[in-house]
Amino acid sequence: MAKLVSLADGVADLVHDGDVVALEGFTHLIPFAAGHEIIRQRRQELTLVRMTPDVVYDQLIGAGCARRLVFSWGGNPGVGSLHRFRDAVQHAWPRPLELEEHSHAGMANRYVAGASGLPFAVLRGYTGTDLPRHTTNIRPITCPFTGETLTAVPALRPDVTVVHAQRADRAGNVQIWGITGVQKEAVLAAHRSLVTVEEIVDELEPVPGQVVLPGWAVSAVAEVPGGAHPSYAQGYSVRDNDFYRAWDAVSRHRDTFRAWLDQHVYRAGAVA
Amino acid sequence: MAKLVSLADGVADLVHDGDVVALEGFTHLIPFAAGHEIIRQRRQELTLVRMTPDVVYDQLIGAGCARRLVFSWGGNPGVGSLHRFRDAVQHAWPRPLELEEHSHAGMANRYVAGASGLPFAVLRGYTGTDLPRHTTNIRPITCPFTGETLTAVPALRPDVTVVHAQRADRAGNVQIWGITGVQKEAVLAAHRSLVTVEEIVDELEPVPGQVVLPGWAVSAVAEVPGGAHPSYAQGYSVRDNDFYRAWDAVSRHRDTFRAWLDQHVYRAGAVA
Amino acid sequence: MSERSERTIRHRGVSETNAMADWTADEMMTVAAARQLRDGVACFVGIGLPSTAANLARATHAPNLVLIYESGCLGAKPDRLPLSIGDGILADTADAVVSVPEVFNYWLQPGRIDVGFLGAAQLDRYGNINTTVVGGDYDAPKVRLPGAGGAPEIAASCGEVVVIVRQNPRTFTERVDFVTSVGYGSGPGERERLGLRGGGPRLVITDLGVLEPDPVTCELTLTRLHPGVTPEQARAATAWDLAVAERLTTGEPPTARELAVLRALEATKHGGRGEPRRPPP
Amino acid sequence: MSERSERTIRHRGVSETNAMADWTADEMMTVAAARQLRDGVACFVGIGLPSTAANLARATHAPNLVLIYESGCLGAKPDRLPLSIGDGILADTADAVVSVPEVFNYWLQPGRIDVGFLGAAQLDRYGNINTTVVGGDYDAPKVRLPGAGGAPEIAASCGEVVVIVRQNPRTFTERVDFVTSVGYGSGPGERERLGLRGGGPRLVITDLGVLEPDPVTCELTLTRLHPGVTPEQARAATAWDLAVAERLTTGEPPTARELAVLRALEATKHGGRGEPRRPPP
Repeated sequence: MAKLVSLADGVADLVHDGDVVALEGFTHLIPFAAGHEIIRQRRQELTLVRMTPDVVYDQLIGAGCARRLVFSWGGNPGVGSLHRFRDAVQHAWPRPLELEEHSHAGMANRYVAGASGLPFAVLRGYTGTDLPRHTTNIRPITCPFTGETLTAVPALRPDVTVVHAQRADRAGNVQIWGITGVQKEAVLAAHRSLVTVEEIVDELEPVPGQVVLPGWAVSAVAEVPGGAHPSYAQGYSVRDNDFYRAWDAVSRHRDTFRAWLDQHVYRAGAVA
Repeated sequence: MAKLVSLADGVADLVHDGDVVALEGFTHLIPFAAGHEIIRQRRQELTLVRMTPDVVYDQLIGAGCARRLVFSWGGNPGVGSLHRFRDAVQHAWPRPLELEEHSHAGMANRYVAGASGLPFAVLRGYTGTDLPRHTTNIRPITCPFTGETLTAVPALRPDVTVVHAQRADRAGNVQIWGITGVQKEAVLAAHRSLVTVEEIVDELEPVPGQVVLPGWAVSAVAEVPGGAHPSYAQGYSVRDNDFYRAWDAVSRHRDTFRAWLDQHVYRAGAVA
Repeated sequence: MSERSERTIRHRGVSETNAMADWTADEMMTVAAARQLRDGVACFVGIGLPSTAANLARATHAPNLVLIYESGCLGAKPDRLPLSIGDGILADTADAVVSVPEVFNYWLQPGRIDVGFLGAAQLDRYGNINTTVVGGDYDAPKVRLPGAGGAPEIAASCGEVVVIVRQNPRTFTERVDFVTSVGYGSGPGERERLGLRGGGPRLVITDLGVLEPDPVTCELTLTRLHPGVTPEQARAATAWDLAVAERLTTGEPPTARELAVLRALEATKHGGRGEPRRPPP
Repeated sequence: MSERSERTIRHRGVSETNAMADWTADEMMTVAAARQLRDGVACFVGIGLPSTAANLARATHAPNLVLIYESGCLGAKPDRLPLSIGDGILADTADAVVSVPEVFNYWLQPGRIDVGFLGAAQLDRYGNINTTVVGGDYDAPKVRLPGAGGAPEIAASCGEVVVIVRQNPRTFTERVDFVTSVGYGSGPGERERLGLRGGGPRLVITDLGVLEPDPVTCELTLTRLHPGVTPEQARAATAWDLAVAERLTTGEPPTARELAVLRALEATKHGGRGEPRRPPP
């Protein structure tokens, strides 16, 4: 059974310096509040894993939590570039950032392999691109029946995965609906998991399109209403597009970013 | 868009002598009516594929439609043996039946590979069992990252997959809920597909736990109320356990089976 | 195999004053299996005796037992015995219903399931199981059985395996005719050599008693008898030279409550024709 | 890249009597792209110009266009422009919402999607695309771009690819600094040698005109100009020696209806703060 915890306790217990950490949520249900708590607890040397390292990872990278990033698309969706990500890659600020870069199909399959207890996944992908030149984690594999060459990628097994969901019950069963992305796979691929939810309820009323993660497959659940802001939680909130647009200016310069971080993360409480 | 057809026309158009045919449905939603129509149209030399060749395949095998069976568990669930299947294997009646035998995990992954456009799937399976001695379709594969040996099975790509579902709309979008088994994978793995449904409706009201197959991924839909009997369609009918029990006696002897076939299939209309 | 025992031998219970102290060997076997399930563990359940035992455990000492059915029902909580692994009651009461590929790939294969319950048509001294063919050879068998189903991977990947099987010399055989599911293979170290990650058979529960693998040799050893059964009966029901533990114990008979709950569950296992079509929910 | 064009050059339309005959180069590009989508096809849509073009097509000549978004929304029918590939309106209106692994594995990879729409930061004469790094080398680039996303496999597996990109010599480059997504590689036969099963780029639609691969050489060739654009402008906006088709045509300007629908769609693309929490449905 998942433990019900506060966000601060959940991060303190489950996210350690040097960990491989995945925060997932595909545009929808991005665990921003948990990201801020990781920054607030000043985690260091993290390997951050995420298909779409958007604003939440721009913040973690700019705050200096990350040593390495494993990803497939790093931008501010619908707005433009991630300036903190760029500054780290182009100028090693606030510290150098190693990159391991994949395609979405590759990352999704790496989580699938992790969730499946397999050491690798097979896909038709990457062929002819320059991506395999820059990592040893993309390799050819031959079909033992047809002789055809396909592509293999190793399983992702994060030390801890953090996701946001709409609801959980008191046994820690987690309910997600709307765009469910790669969250189930990311949680099941990880050694530990923390789920922040809009609310904890007595009974999970079934909802069309739901994914339910049984409580016995989750380490801890924390009630964090609005924990996806400025992303959204279908049925609870809508995306704060103004925030994403404003982030472009906030993040463009190191001093405005640091001022934002100081005011909105370090001095803020557990809830963003 | 899927065509809306009668069951007789759907089978006539989509199921041909010599085809590799998968009828799927895991206890729930077994396409019995379609199976009977295949018998009535006297299809020959079929390779029948199914994880659980239960009563529906006992009928097709006893009727002489099958040359070969690819499967993972052949029994009458909760009752006992399949006598027509046994008679074919043990006494080549009414004709010899070649077997290709797998585990459930292997068969499910073979459909996944087929649905994914991959030539094979990888799993932890079969190791140490005698299953790999009897088919060339179970082979070792080495992880290109860890060197670990796993098991590969080739994709299943049926010529045609037939499933039963609760509802479709007029564009042929198919809605399935309850135990959804391996139906999505079996349909997507196939070159052609026929879906029988309890009813065709104007609008598919969303239902928790639903799987929706878009009409453009399905070849044809036929309205066949009760088309899963004696299996069941959640929300429409319950399993006819008496039928499964009675099948044991009906199928035990060739003459009682033939009498049943004559009365309930050959002389019956399109709807079982 | 029939779900209902065809044995009708009845054992006289320990207490003459208890009106429910009559039980069948199958009831004792089911109760003994149920007792092995600790509360809160996740258990991969096949239909028949395993499902009855698991549901008995959930209705008695293990209310938080997590029942996993290969049809994709995770955490099913049926209030009657399901009639198949795809019974609608399983989907209706499950915490989550997932696809069949998912139940094998995301839930069984990575070792998330603590206990796997298996039956057997043949079993050898190392707990290897045959449910495929008996007699003759594979292509022309004397008896064609249903085959593997989920068993090979349940046997490989669950934390541990509990086998429930009636004991007789045809079933408890020197050598299985076909290895459908691996127990300890040919002995110590074999599971590791094969790369099987689950622990293998921890218990074999029969209508006569309980067998456990010897910690050194992995050979199944009689460690417990059901009340009223003698070691000689167990040895006579075993085709190999059955090892008997030095400290052979006798299990407790079914309690009145266990029997009452078990019989109430069995009474829900009636048949029935399909009801006429109902409107969808 | 910004979703909104930063170009403000306006072309004078063909009809002085039509009050809507003023259009921007981006509007012309979007309309030209929308026109390429035949009704009923399945189209893998990225956010920005591709999404605008696809929704314009669906609102005009192609009501049965099947929009697939990499967030897992199959057959989305938004009545406004989604603001991201994971906009709630996509899930709310989709025929089916599937997981991200499923959209790539079951839908894109087997070749079920007819058309893939891609953008580009750099593009070469064989339609190879860079969206990863520009300048310097990979480890110390001059400009770090977002990277691959879904593009490599969209480019590999869709029946055909349509690229939408503004034309200028920095973008239309002799050699891309990084091959993120393969067009025709180094020329004829390369896709087959690589085992790519989709057809590759069929059209490149720019703010100046349309390029198509030469059927023999695979080299992108200017085949159509938007109204008011000269071949010299297109050649000047291309860093390589741009081939021009013998029969170079001029496209039709946007119709009043196309412009009206496009602008109505664009008007729905407002921002907005997150609304306060609402109760769940």
